[in-house]
Amino acid sequence: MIKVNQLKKSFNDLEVLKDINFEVKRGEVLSIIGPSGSGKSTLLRCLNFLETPNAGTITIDGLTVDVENVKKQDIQQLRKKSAMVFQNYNLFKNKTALQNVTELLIVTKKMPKAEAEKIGMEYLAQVGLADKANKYPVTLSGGQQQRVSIARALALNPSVILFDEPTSSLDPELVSEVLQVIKQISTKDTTMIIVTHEMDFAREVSDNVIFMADGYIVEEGHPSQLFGNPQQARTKSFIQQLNEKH
Amino acid sequence: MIKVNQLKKSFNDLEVLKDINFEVKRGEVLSIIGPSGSGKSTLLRCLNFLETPNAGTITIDGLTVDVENVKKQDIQQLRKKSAMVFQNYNLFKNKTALQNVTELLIVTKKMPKAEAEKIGMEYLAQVGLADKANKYPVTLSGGQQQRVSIARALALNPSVILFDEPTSSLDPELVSEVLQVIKQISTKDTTMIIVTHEMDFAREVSDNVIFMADGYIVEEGHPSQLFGNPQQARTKSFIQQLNEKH
Amino acid sequence: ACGGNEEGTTNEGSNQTEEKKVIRAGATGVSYPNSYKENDKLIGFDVEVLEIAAANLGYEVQWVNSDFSGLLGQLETGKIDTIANAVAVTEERKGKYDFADPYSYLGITIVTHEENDQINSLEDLKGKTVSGVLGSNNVKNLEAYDKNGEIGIRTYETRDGAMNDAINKRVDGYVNSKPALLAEINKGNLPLKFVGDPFVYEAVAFPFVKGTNEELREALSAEVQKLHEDGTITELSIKYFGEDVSKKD
Amino acid sequence: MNFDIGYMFSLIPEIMEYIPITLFMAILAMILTIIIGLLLTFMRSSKLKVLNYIATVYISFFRAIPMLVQLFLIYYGLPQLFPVFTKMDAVTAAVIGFGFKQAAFASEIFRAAFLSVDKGQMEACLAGGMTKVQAYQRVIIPQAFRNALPATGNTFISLIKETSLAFTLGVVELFAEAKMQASNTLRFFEAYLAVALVYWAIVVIYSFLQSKLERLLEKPYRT
Amino acid sequence: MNFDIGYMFSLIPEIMEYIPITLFMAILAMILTIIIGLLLTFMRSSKLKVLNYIATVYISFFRAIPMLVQLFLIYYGLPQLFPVFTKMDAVTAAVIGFGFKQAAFASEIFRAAFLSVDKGQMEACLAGGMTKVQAYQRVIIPQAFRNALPATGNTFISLIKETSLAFTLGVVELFAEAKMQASNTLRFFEAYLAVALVYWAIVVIYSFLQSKLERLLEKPYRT
Ligand SMILES: Nc1ncnc2c1ncn2[C@@H]1O[C@H](COP(=O)(O)OP(=O)(O)OP(=O)(O)O)[C@@H](O)[C@H]1O
Ligand SMILES: Nc1ncnc2c1ncn2[C@@H]1O[C@H](COP(=O)(O)OP(=O)(O)OP(=O)(O)O)[C@@H](O)[C@H]1O
Ligand SMILES: [Mg+2]
Ligand SMILES: [Mg+2]
Repeated sequence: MIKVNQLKKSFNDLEVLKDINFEVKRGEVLSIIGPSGSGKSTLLRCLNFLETPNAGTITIDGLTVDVENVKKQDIQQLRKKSAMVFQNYNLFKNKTALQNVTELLIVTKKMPKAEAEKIGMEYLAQVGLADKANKYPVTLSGGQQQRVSIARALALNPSVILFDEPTSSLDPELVSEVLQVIKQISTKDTTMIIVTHEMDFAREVSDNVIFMADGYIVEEGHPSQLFGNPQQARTKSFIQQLNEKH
Repeated sequence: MIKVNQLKKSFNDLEVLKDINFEVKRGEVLSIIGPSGSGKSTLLRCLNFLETPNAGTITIDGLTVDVENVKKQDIQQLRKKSAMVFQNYNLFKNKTALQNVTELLIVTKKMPKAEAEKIGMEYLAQVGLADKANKYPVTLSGGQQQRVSIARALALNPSVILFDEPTSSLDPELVSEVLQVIKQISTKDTTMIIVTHEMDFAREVSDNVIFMADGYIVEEGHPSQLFGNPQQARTKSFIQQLNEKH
Repeated sequence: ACGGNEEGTTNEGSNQTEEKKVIRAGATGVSYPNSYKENDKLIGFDVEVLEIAAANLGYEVQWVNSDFSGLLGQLETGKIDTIANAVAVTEERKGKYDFADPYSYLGITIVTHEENDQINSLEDLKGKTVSGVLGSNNVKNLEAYDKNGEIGIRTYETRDGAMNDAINKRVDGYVNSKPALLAEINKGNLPLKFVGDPFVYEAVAFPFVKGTNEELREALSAEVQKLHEDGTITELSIKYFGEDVSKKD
Repeated sequence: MNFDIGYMFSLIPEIMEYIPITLFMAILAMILTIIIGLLLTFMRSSKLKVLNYIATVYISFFRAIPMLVQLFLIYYGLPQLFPVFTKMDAVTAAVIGFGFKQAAFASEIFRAAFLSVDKGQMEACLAGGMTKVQAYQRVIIPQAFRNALPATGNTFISLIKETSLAFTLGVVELFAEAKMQASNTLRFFEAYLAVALVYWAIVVIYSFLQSKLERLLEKPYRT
Repeated sequence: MNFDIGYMFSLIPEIMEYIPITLFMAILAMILTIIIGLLLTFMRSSKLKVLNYIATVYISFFRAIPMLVQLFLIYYGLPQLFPVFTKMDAVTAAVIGFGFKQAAFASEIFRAAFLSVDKGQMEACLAGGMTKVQAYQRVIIPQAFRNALPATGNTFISLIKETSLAFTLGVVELFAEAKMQASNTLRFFEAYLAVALVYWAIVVIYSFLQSKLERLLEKPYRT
């Protein structure tokens, strides 16, 4: 479903991704963990070409692109296959919560407005925000904005969803709600990649976990394996910190 | 140290804070938990008049203001007694990480530039960002920005620090580092109010926890008490969700 | 009270020898051949008439260049004493200004493109369009002449616009004073020809704000008469226009 | 000074008859300004070096050349090079001249306005599968518009007054009419004040409409 | 058309002698514009209704009145009402006139620029104990400046050319000089093109400096 091969990305002198390789099967959930600044967001952003990688190949849902020879249409295709939940939400500032959800449906899926609004309201309800449908982003709390951005991505019903810390400003009640929603979706064949700092969350939803550090994938495995019995020293110390916290 | 009495705040028709009363002693740490949209951020923002409350009195470090008859100088005084870490960081976009930390020292504390930079570098090092001192916010990852904003607040060394979800985009390694920093500070007599969704974090640092919902403080108590044996039904269900998650 | 005496403020309280009286006068500097610049010097017919007259009366002329409305503003606020720029004497203007005696007469006439063989007399202009310049008073005269309003008139901000549209055949005629037209055609080798004789003549004189500079105005009137008589103005006229415009024909 | 206030007021109705031609030219020129201005803005941010270069030269040229000179060259100069332009009437020439020039200024305004839109907005559009064109249409331009409106309003108001330069081409609009009236009577103070009052009325009405529009655009940002 | 290119070039040095007076007026007026423009912007966002109202009227008035009329009234009208103004020389009057007018336009530009700065920036300043004035000085104005620069550059370039209106007060600057030279030869095309070239050179140099400054201001936003 998703295959990333020898992906590299630098910002000027700073090599953020040095050689990234991994694979996700259809319907699987991959979690990415790692220290702040290790390039997790950058990796997600490379997958839909919000950052242009320097080298490597990316395959999503049958479409393989060599990042050094990529055509505009390929990028467009890749993007249509995925949806993204941003670390800082990036809600459309001039649109209400509902319009934020319907906008992409109307524009990229050519859905009639009425239908889009029906779907939009469903997803807003799912994230507990039916009553804020007509509010603009500035008047929403942090958690509310994040939920709208999750609803926006879910409503697109894409083959892959990329989540960048989707639960970071959600309270525990909501985390479990959103988790329900994500689980429910993952039973359809939506594939998901989730960058997260919440180990419990990662443990619960993922089929696979990747630990990133210093531009490489240090370790990869089933959550029970990676959290329970990490192999690499770097992973061990990270997981240890995590367990100490509890 | 901090005393809040009958505080009320509405946005147009929406009554967000209906009647808030609480007290924090010098050097204590208060955590505020509660569902998304319950008014936690609004409460913090009322304490330094980023939002003007509709009624009530606020006392910080000996200075009591009646919010309905507040003078400009009083607001200025209140603000000088506190520092704030914002939910969305609010770093000064046109300044480097280091300048973000030194700016307030130079302007509001009239500190010589060299001294401010020395202190700034210390705090940046403390949050693990000494090597990013000369980078601008746009080139920092989410967690890096959050750490700069924490360093900015800590460097001011105020009598009260208001944290709005300070650890939400920090990975566990950093959470424990920041926790160290916060603990270290709390041994001086800095008082802290922390809005957080991370129960473990709250449990570890706080002397007291407030659970907010629907505009009221539903329950207040020592963390072991509030998390272990909540009294109110609303609190119980919130804590239960939290425990289920684990 | 012309500005002349102000010069005296710089003296050292001694005497009034060599004190030059001054006339402050305005000209647009863009009205060939009445006032224009050659190299760095302001020259032109009206300019020279005033300078000679002033010199004979013991005055020195201080020039101010501005557009026509600016000159009137300066005149009205006493920043200049008079204007030497083909200011025509009309009844309306006499209500506001006192004029010295006329130093020239402008025959107002019309030119058309030299390839135009349909317009040979003023009669042929009926139903056609004629261009003219704002503030020149020529347009006003043409309107007065064309009592039944049979000629279309287009007014332009500046002379270059009115002239160029005649050259580009966007209009059928261009109205201006004959001397100015003559000078323009000769200088620019323009493809324009005269349509008949001038239909009206206008006197040109130096205007003064009512009730000020009475002495100077009278002295200038007398001096202009003298210059008419001794042929100086005729000479200047031929130099600048190629014909004598110093008297009504 | 003998200021004839009665004369001033008597001029106002005469001047007002020329409001339509003034607005006609200003509005057409404004439309041209916005179209070409946007085009230039996109050209300047284009990856194609040629487009970028053309836009840069266009902008520097049309910002530099005085309007009067430009009108003169278009209306009197062009026909001498290409006789077909003799057919162009003065109003057309003026509208084209105003539009071409103000577009250069507008493109600078638009550039700043686009920069003021948070980068994350474009990213959210692209990641959601929109093309760049769709993103501009649906999200970026509406947000940039709020930033561009005050300076664009400046441009429109300047245009309204700038139309008076069309007098160089023989087009009489309200300022020219006032000057013509004044040159008969030499009462420039009265005529100029009358003109100023008429412009003021137009600007007050326009500003009122703009502030309504601004309130609408501000809605999503009001807390 | 017989275009005399030699004559055109021969005019350029004569015109260039007037660059200092042109720039002198434009720069002084620009300084005035920025000072008054900022003042107006703050007045408009002030809570004091009176200040707000004064600023609104000022802006609508000075945006409406044609520059020519304004210069005329300042230089010729004011002394008649208040004789003390007789002492004011033409260049002073022109600079004041240009500055007062452009300030009204600039305040609109500044208003949009301030709006473009994220609200969180002001909040971070205030929460950190800065006064509003400090916040503006240290954080808000520097960020708004980036947004205001392109449109402010427009204003400056307009000013450079607008100084030619000072001719109505008897100040001869480069455009007036060119017109006077041309009236001698009736070679308006040549003179106008010569003027355009001189302006172009000035604008190109200015634009170069502005783009340097922009690059500097962009630095924090470049990824
Ligand atoms: N400026 C505003 N205008 C109108 N409503 C607002 C505004 N700011 C906040 N609100 C509303 O007030 C309520 C409380 O918001 P607040 O930001 O205090 O919540 P919170 O408890 O911090 O939530 P979260 O955990 O999601 O950050 C929310 O319903 C929000 O939509
Ligand atoms: N546009 C950019 N220009 C330069 N450097 C950048 C840019 N974006 C990110 N970086 C740097 O690249 C590194 C990786 O950033 P990234 O945002 O991918 O980290 P992350 O793993 O998502 O961290 P976090 O958990 O804090 O969000 C960081 O050191 C960051 O400073
Ligand atoms: Mg990240
Ligand atoms: Mg909040």
